[in-house]
Amino acid sequence: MIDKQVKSTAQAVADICDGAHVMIGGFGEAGSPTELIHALIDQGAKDLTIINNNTGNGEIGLAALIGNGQVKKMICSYPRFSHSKIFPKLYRAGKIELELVPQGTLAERIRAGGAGIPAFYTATTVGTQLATGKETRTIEGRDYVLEYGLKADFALIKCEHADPTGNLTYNKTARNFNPLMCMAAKLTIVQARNMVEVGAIDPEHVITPNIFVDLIVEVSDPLIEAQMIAQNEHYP
Amino acid sequence: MIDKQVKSTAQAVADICDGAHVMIGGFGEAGSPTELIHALIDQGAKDLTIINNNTGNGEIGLAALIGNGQVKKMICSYPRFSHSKIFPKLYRAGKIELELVPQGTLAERIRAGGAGIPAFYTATTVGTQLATGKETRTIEGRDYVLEYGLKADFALIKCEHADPTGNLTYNKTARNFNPLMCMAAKLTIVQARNMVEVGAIDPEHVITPNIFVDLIVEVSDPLIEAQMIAQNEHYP
Amino acid sequence: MSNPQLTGWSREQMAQLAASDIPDRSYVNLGIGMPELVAKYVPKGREFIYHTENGLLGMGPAPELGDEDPELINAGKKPVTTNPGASFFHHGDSFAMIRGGHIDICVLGAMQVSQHGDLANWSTGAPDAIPAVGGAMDLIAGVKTIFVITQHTTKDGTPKLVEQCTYPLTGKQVVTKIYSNLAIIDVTSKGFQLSQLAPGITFQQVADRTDAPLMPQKLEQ
Amino acid sequence: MSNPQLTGWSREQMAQLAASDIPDRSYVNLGIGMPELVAKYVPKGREFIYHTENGLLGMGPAPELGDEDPELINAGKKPVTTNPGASFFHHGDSFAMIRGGHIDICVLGAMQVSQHGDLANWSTGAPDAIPAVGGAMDLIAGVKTIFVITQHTTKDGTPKLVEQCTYPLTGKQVVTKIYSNLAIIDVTSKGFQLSQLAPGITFQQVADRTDAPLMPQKLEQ
Repeated sequence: MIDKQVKSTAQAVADICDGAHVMIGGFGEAGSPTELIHALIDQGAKDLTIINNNTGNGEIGLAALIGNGQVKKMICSYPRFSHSKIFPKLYRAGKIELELVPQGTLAERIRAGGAGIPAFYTATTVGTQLATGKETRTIEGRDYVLEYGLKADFALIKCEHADPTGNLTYNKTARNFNPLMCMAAKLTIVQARNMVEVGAIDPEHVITPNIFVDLIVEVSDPLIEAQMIAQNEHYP
Repeated sequence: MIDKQVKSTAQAVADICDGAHVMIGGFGEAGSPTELIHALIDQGAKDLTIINNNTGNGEIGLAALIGNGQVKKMICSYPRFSHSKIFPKLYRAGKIELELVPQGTLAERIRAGGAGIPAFYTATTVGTQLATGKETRTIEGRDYVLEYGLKADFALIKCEHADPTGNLTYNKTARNFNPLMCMAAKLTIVQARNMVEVGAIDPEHVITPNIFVDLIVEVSDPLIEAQMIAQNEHYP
Repeated sequence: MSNPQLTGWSREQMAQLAASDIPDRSYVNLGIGMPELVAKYVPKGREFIYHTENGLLGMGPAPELGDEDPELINAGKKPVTTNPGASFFHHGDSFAMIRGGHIDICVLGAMQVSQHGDLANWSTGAPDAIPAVGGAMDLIAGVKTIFVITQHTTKDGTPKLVEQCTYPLTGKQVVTKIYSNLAIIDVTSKGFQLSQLAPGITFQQVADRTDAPLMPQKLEQ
Repeated sequence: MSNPQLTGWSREQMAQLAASDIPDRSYVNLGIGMPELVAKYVPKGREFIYHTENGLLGMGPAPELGDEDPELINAGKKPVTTNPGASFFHHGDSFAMIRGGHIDICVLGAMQVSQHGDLANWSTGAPDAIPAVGGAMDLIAGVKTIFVITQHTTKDGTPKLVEQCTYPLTGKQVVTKIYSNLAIIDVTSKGFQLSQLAPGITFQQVADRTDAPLMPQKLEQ
């Protein structure tokens, strides 16, 4: 039976190279693969372009990755948040690039990237600053902008259940961008709260089919970011 | 609690009007809402444009709807099949129009219609007869054709479990086009094999969220097309 | 200040008024902040189903203290619960609901609303601001009916209802109706039209605090 | 007939040869007809996961007689089973797998293959034919590696490997390798190149039945 498990988060992220485009699942801390991000900090790859809805909180997870100087550019929808301090500082200092994409367009661009759709039209941003420089087109009397599919070299994903072949389920609103990013990356790396046997996930209930998953590492008791932030913890 | 159930298939299809665009779920007989189609035959709406992967088999279901002269145009990917006799006869006689769409493009056009994407690019059909007259565009060195989202006035859907609010699950490969069509129609009409209580479907396992469903009728012991065709049955 | 602050309706009353204009069985998305209060005032005999764009339909109220689940949150990243009949889905499907026109009503806050219904609620355009848009532009572009709940003016008395937005737009010609502390105002093809005054507030007081022409109530109302 | 039919490999042998060229852990889509036989010949020590475009990954063999489920079928609308680790999904997700380049190998039948790798397998172009394409063009456009299994000629001896397809194309420059009853042939940037001859078959016999230049095997083979 196909087994995509690796033994450690370090092994899971070993191949991420300087300059890579990395999608990171999660919406805020829900669904954030914090242990994989910390392994990437230990690993040290630089000049990364990170695709995530946000820019991390406190001094852990994605915020710590940015704070460690490993990120050249963020593609995200909402880089501001009450506990988000590291990104604003670097952004104002001109030390990190930002491509701001509306949340729904970000999701659809990632889906398109994974589904072999190189470009699509959407009404989102029409008539706004964020449409500046974008090609527009009128279809049946309404204006739309052209948006391009988004792919990545790697995706870091957090899931609830995984079988060794890579079938995944998620927990509640921790699903968010994770299933889309699994589809859009060349190498999809997953941290799973629970490894289960092949066949334990009903074929009707699989959210991410195993074709979209490459490496899995079990992280059975993941960090809870909110608690760490409340305690002013930082990584490393 | 919101209850979208109606008492009969006749009541469910009562509003389908002459000239309507109707999506019908199913791939062959798997997932075909045969009882709703038969109710539409009884109801008699004419000049319909039907969107389905196929054109029906034998003299029941979609084939019977076509045979009854109610269909002006078919939008489908595969109108030929071993037991498909009615459509070929009418098509050769020039009595029914055909828009032939590759299966994946058909699925994606329906998803786009439901997801507010008016048009998208795909490599499918590039360099073939089916790209004739289609706008093309080169993106990062590869050629693509422009395809438009597809919407409908009504969708006829078969599901496995439904709760009264309209959350749905499907059975195995009977899922096929059904969840996409639920999204793309102004009025989505569902026949459910099993009605269950609100909350009986785990929120993690809902395949079609109730926002995409308008009317539900329970059909607990649906017809099995293959058996009917083997017995040369016809409708009405 | 030429236009001293008036009280009019409370935040709770504004939310209740907006809720009373939402039809039964609507699928509703509530913006972060004051719009969230709408959920407390579902009129008797009606049922709304709440969508939160991070992937939940059938969102319920905030959990009891201690029952929070960091993986069950709303678009504002606050803990929520699920109502019976809820469903989870990924961001692609969630924004398909929005962009595809499946959400009936969205209630949002505003920095400015123009007489044409243009909305500005995502950026002050200040040069040192960190731009952040989230799902605002998707909601604006995709949802059929957009209600705005807002104080009629800023704290320093500057009108938020204007001829032309000076802040960067979230979307053009999108707002249907405005619930302010002073009045309910329809956005019509001819501009702002008063629909209802808060108790003790006069037409002139509202007009003075509105930086665009304000039409009086229709006679039949 | 100037070119009498030769036997060469059986259908089962052709399927087995194609299977032996599929790497371990591949995600594979098998076309209807002869390609389906490939599933019977998974080489020892390898595992393939089969995709069927109507919405199943982890497709298993046909069920026992009497165990058929009309709602568990393959793209050819024949009853199938599921293997452990299977998953169901809708057509949108299924063709995302195909179009997005996630399927490693597709094995298809052919009416014609050109020396440039163009494939014709969906229509004779006859004026009274009912056009029907199904998922053929999606597979051709989206799958990384396309194997073709086919008799080397039609029943009346007409070559199926040609300079230019005369039938309507399914896709251009897509076929990687051809498994015929007479030979295994690579489609290279320079045209058809022999990879392996069936037992008792000569290069000249294959070349005579191929309507395009055929390059001999590379020396190092």
